[in-house]
Amino acid sequence: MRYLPKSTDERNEMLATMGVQSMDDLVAQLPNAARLKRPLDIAPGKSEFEIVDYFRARGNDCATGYASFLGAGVYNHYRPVMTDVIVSRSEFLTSYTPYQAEISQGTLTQIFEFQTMVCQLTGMEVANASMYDGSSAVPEAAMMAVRITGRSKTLVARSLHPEYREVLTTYARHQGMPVEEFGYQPETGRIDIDDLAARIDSDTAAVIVQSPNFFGCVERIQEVAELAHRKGALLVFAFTEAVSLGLLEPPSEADIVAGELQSFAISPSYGGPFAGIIATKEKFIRQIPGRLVGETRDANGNRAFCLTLSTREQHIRREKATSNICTNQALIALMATVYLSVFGKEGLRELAIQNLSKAHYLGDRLLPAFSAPYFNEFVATIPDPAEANRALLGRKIVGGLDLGRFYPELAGHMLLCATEMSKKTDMDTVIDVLGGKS
Amino acid sequence: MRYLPKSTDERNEMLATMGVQSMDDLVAQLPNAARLKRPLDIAPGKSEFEIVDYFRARGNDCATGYASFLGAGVYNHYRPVMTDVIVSRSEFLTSYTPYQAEISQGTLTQIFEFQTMVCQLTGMEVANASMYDGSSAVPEAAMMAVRITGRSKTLVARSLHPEYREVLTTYARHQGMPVEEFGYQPETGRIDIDDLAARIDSDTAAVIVQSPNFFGCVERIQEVAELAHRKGALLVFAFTEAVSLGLLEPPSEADIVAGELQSFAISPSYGGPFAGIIATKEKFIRQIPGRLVGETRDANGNRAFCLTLSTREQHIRREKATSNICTNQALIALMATVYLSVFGKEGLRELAIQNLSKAHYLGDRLLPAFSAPYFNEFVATIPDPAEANRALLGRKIVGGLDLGRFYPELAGHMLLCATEMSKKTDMDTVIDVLGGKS
Amino acid sequence: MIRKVSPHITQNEALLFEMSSPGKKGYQLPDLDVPEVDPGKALGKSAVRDEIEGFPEVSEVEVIRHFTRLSTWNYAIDLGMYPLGSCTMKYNPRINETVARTEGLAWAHPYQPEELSQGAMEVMAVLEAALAEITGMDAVTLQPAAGAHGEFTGILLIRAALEKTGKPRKKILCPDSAHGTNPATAQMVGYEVVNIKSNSLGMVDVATLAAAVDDDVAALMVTNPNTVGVFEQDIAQVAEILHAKGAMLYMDGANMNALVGISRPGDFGVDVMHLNLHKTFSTPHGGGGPGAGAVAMKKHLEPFAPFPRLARTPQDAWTWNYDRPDSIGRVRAFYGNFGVLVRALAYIMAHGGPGLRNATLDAILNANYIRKALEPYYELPYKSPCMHEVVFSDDRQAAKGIKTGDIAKRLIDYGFHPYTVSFPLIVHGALMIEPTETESKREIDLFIDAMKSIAQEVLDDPKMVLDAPHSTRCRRVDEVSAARRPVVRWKPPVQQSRAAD
Amino acid sequence: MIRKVSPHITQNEALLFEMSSPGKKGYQLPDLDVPEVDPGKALGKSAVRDEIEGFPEVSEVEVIRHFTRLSTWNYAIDLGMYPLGSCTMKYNPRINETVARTEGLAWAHPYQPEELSQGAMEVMAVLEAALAEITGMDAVTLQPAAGAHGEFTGILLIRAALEKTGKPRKKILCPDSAHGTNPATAQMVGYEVVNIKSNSLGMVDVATLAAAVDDDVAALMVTNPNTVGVFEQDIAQVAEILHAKGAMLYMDGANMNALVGISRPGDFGVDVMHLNLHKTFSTPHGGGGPGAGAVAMKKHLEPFAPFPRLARTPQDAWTWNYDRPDSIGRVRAFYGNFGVLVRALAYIMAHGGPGLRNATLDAILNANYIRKALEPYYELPYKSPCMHEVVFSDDRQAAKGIKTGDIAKRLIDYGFHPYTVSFPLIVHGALMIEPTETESKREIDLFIDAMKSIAQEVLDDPKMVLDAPHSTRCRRVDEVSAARRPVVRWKPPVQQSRAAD
Ligand SMILES: Cc1ncc(COP(=O)(O)O)c(C=O)c1O
Ligand SMILES: Cc1ncc(COP(=O)(O)O)c(C=O)c1O
Repeated sequence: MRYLPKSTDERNEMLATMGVQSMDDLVAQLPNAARLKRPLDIAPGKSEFEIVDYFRARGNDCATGYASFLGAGVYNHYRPVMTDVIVSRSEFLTSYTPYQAEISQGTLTQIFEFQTMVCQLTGMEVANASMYDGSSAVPEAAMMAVRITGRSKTLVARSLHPEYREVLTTYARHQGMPVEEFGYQPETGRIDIDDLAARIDSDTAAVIVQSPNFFGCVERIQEVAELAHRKGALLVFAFTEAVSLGLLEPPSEADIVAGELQSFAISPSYGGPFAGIIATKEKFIRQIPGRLVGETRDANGNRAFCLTLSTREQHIRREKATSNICTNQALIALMATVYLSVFGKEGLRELAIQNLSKAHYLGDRLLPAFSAPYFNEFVATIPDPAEANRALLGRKIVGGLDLGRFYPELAGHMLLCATEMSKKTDMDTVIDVLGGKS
Repeated sequence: MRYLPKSTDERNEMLATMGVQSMDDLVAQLPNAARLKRPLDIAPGKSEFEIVDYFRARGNDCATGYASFLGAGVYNHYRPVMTDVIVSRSEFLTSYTPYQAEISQGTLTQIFEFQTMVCQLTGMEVANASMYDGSSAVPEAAMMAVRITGRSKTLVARSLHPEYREVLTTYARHQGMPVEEFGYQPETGRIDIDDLAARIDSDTAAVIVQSPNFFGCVERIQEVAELAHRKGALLVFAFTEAVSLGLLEPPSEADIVAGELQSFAISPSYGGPFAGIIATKEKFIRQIPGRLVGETRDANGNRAFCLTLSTREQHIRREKATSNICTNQALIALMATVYLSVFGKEGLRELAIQNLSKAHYLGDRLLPAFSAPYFNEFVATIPDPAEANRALLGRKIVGGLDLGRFYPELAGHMLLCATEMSKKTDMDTVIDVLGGKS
Repeated sequence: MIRKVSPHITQNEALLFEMSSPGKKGYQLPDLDVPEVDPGKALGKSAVRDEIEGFPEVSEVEVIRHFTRLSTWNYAIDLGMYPLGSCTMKYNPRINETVARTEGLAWAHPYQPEELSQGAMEVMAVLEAALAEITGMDAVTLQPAAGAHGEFTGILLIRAALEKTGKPRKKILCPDSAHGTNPATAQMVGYEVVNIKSNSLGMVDVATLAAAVDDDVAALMVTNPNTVGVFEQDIAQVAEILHAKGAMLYMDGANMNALVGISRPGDFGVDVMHLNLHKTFSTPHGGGGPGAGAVAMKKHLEPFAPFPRLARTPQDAWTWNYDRPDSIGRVRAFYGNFGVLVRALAYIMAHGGPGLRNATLDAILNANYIRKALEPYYELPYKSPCMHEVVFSDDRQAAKGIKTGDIAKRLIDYGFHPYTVSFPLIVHGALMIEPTETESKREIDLFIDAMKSIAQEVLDDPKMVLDAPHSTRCRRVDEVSAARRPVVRWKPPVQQSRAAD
Repeated sequence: MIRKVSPHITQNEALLFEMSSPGKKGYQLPDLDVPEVDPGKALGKSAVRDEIEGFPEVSEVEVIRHFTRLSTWNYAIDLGMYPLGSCTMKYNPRINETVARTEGLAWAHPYQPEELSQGAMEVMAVLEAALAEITGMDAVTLQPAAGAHGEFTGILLIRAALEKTGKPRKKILCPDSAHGTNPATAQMVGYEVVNIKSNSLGMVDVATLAAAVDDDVAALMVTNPNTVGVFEQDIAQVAEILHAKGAMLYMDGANMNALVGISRPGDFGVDVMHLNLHKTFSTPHGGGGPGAGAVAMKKHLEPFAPFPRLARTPQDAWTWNYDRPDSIGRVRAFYGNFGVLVRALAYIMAHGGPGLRNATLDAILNANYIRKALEPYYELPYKSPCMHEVVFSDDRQAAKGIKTGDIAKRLIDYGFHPYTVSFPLIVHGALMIEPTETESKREIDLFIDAMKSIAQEVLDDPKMVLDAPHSTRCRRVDEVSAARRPVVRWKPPVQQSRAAD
């Protein structure tokens, strides 16, 4: 078999050295009851050609050649060729977590750059090396807030991504962390700050707000931060559309930022692998979960990098660790790092403006249901979203998300997203089919 | 612009150091008459996204999703994923010809392996690092023969690839190298040895025979070699289907082997880039054109490799060089090297047997027009090849080559090729459409 | 003698921020085909940020050089043996990368219509079935993102099932040899962790266990083969003891590379387990992920599995079933690390059933061959026969003042990535060596030579070992001061900082 | 001080043949879906070979490690500056590689129907037009496979045109600064080569030329800017002299990177020229190819261009026209190195017209900046202003016994690929430096520092320079003995050889 670098001769030679008769004797130690006495019911090995063919066929069973206006936490952005070039380098692709600093400076240096760029983007002081994704970063941030404040309650905006809220519920359930939702204003689409004010109390550890929120609306973070801080709670700022950070005021008033970087050169890939991040204030660094790379010196006094503060982690702290997270999304974070290097300061802004412009071209013609400013997503009132989407499919377009799926009160509404990849011609088709004014 | 790593500040700083006022002043040295006084009439630079889009569209204007039974010098073989992985390594892709041995041992070692594998496959003693392609390797081999024998004439089989013969004519024209064709037997498809015997004379430097020949027929090389050698001429063995070397007796009796390696993981790519080779006997090594890598030692006495016998080449010999060839097909030869490493001894044979079996499945049902044994191509009698091919196109199949295009005497015949990529179902369609017996 | 590597030059490189200059660009966007919107007008002036201070501005050629140069400072599986115990650093087939980039799969949006997602769903269904067959379990969820995430999911399942009976119980037992994620996970699910001492063979002691299991115990988290590389001989009895008391057996499947095709956890009493697809199933580790932590479970736990679950429609198409009233909920958004799942399935298809078994045998062969060869030189704390990895201790070397961490650093000079250092904790000064099946005899022999040579150096030239590595571009890195005053981001030098104006 | 590189370990590696073992496999084929044919039966026993003796048998993981390890022994553009004069080692954009692999293009068979090849033909047509515009010529053929092949084609065109007038003439003039391919090419087209001495500015001397041009001269082959990096000031007059005598002007376009967007050979009298798409137009050099040597020509030579030529059908589709009675014939099978052409067009599209001009200016800036900085340390044999490259001589260093080749080897220790050594021949001990436009100021400053530092070492520590390189895995390689007894293939060690049985 092509993945096994041994000939029969070599196996026999090795067995002979060991004084073992046969390969089967190697597993003589298995208790009889634990032995599988039949071959696995899995077809014999296939050639590369057949495997490629198989997955091509599966790919063709999916949507290819469609324009898409889905966002809702997963965005269609152009992936510069460079990202796959870099992540395909054997030295990045096939290395382990950089525990051995002397032969891992490549990955370590890159993570240090990643952490720095996340700080620059979010206005935070420290950032970790990545989390599984945005949806699990949010509960980890809440757990952090609970540890920091010594309080237990989390207040979460209903306009946080619905699946993120579900994940938060799962994580919080057995950790003595009650989670309560607060609402949004039906006119603006922004959080209902009065509702929040009414619920926040002296046991509130964290207030979680997403911006742009699930409806695409940009929140007024300063206002929420003031309220939270006045009550001694921490503000957890969440984001799903990282490109917005290129244009929107960074959430410097937040205490913890938890988000998803999928927009940075990470293909939608039916929902993963993506990469989450947590960033925070310097003073909370020892409460941050996941890996951190720090700057140091080598024995010659030269700058070097290494994993640091591992006393927070489960290897050492075991049941007292900040999180159980171990392997997560290094290579995906590398993609994001390459992406950010390619776009850079000006590029990220220009990209964000293109997204803004495309979405507003569409939004101006479909009339958003909410009045708050939006970035590249907005909610449109569409009497029968399912029907409309069927019509769009016929034009080789995947339409928006039927909001009734997650918000019964928003049945008859559709969440639409436009990015730099959205072509005007396709948007015109959408406008046409959805009965917008052109 | 993204390929230019300088900011305006940096340019100005550099100009200042040099005491130059502006970028335009840098070209003050150009005589006025030689100056282009308008912008180039080429559209402004495009983004990566647009460029990818453009070429995708051009690709879609070509045949995609068709099965193909074309061979005729360019073969559809599976390309193992490994080949692109390796040739995409920056260290191979973006290096120059390995003149500086101390920082080019990667390429040099690989070429040494390549040369060795070419020798093993062809039964020759030495091989060069590559030629542009098979079609230009053949005339270079003829030129070698002329230099070695001191004779001038070349006899070439009519069953050599017609475009190779055309290239030979072009190369030979001004070098005092008359080229004469000899025929093939209309029943067997093999060369007409009597015709050859009648033409060969004391001024014949080279006899050029391809096997499997353009009709797919396997030639009897020993017989030709004996005849050529008896007359003091050299036998130049040509091949276009390198996979055949995995199964057929190597042409050890030939004096020079000139061929095309496209079958070894090199995509058809509308005809290039491919990679040619020339291999020969040790005694002719100083007459071989192109680059050669040799084994040597470094200053510490360790094995090392370097370009060698460069006194044959134009850098040093100028108008007395064996050829003017300089840059040629290193990266493509690397692809072939990787391919041969992946398949190895057993794989190449199994691959060849699969090709043989597929072609014979088709051939057995279509009745080859020639009686000689064939490898993966054969000629079928088809009353109206153009019409037949049109019908096949309707079934998403690109049929065979209408031989009338190159051989007026073979109008009403089609050259068909089957490889390991040819699926039985598609072959059954071909049989059906071409009226074969199923 | 060092036979495996030679010193050569590698390029130095600054940080991206340090090579930035205003106006350098690595990107170009297509011209906008719609009117450009003024951000201040659309969003409100105060909502629009200033430029991102210190953010890099570099050209494309600098980007590729930067990351290519950095890459050359890393060790990798594609460069050589990576015998990190517990990590199963095996060859990562490149076909995995190719198929994961198949257009229809890589660009599938999780919310696109199900009728346009059948291919992706089919891949998941086929993988679920294959993993169920390999583990001998009844159902599989592919939602967890890594091993630890799988543990979290698995323990949540146990808790949900127990809660359903009215009593979630209070404690999770972990052998003292367990990986740190096990207790950390138990804690996140609201359980108290009780450590169980391993016996002299490195195994779970049946008597100790029996004594520890009471009505408050929800489960035992066992790794099998355990972290000293030994198959738990009494595993069936262990399961019985737990089941008899209404507790469950969780298996950490990190070491599944020792079992695929020869032994199935489902057949020896395990209720639920996770698999690290980025270990056993060859999806690349990528310098620390992405992984995927499939969880395989017995039928009785299936109702509690994370939603949504794959199901068949009456028209025989795949659909996502969200109607799962007993589900523990979601452990992440969407359906899992799908791209990793594609890679794992490609690996399973390449080996096929018989091939997977052969791979396991070769992995065991390699570990035992190393064990045999190095036993004269390094202390073997547990003499029980080993499976796919072997754990030595630095006892003999420590007597000369050389610790496992020093030997590890010296191994770097010999051209190898070190083994896992100081884990499991039950072995003092552990050297945990897992060669995997994808090492050639040649490579393993070189490894053995290197280890022998270092053992000799410990006697002849201990300073050479203590000061290692000597041949890397970066000498031994000071981890202690890194942690003392953590600097985790670059900042502009003070004299250039705008803040200082 | 060496600031650019640090020593680090790189893996050693045997030859493939040396790691082979019978039965190891790196491949698998799909099961045959037709009956297997017995080769002996189908082909005749004697036509079937025995196994290929000594051919490698290795697994997939060994293949990837083998070539990955080898790769780390190479220098490359993606690692750093590669200032090889005359070679234009510029950044090779990765988008080129992506688009060349576009399915419909990479898998296009040259004999597939024209109606299914329109995309490929369109790409070629667009590229031909762009190159004609860039060179100021009337027509372009894309058939030649590299620069030298383009020269061959160009000189054939000249010969064909002259033959058409009844007299092919006998001689080709080449300046003594010409690249070796020029005279070698002339010889292959049946011309006698006459070398023309350059003047003290490194240029073609108009008087010398005028004296040399007679009725037997077919053409002058000139490189412009020439190989000392200088623009031929009298180029228009040179053309006139030739044309007046019925001879033609061939231009070697290897240095076109100095002219794109600022000067067009068609406008200064060139009749025909080649372009090295693998230099000026960024298609990667690939360790020595593949290249593409497009030939651009004036109208009067177009009838002689290689067949087939692109043409339009009445239905406005592309077609190949083989009906070219005056054509020189084919210089290779099919249509050219199509994959390389795709890459070149991608490059042209990325820069666009204005961008191409800026690239040229940056290339000139870099060369002149280096010239200015190094002039105090190295002898500048020609003082004429330079374009995209600068040529020094080792005169001052040679006085201390250090040759250009030694300085080149020492440069390796400083982390750079050497410049071109000992070319052009008219400069004794030449150092030919071409930075290209894709080097950052930072990288160039490091290069200048290195060159200065070596100049100092020549004075202080000449042995350091003479014995260089010191920091590479392989020390100075003995090229002399390699040529003395050439070993150009591996052979099995005698004791193991079957032949010895
Ligand atoms: C025994 C064991 N359990 C659990 C884990 C955690 O797996 P992951 O890193 O995928 O979260 C690991 C791997 O680090 C391990 O070795
Ligand atoms: C001036 C000059 N002319 C001609 C050539 C030959 O070009 P190629 O190597 O593409 O055949 C070269 C490149 O080596 C060159 O530098």
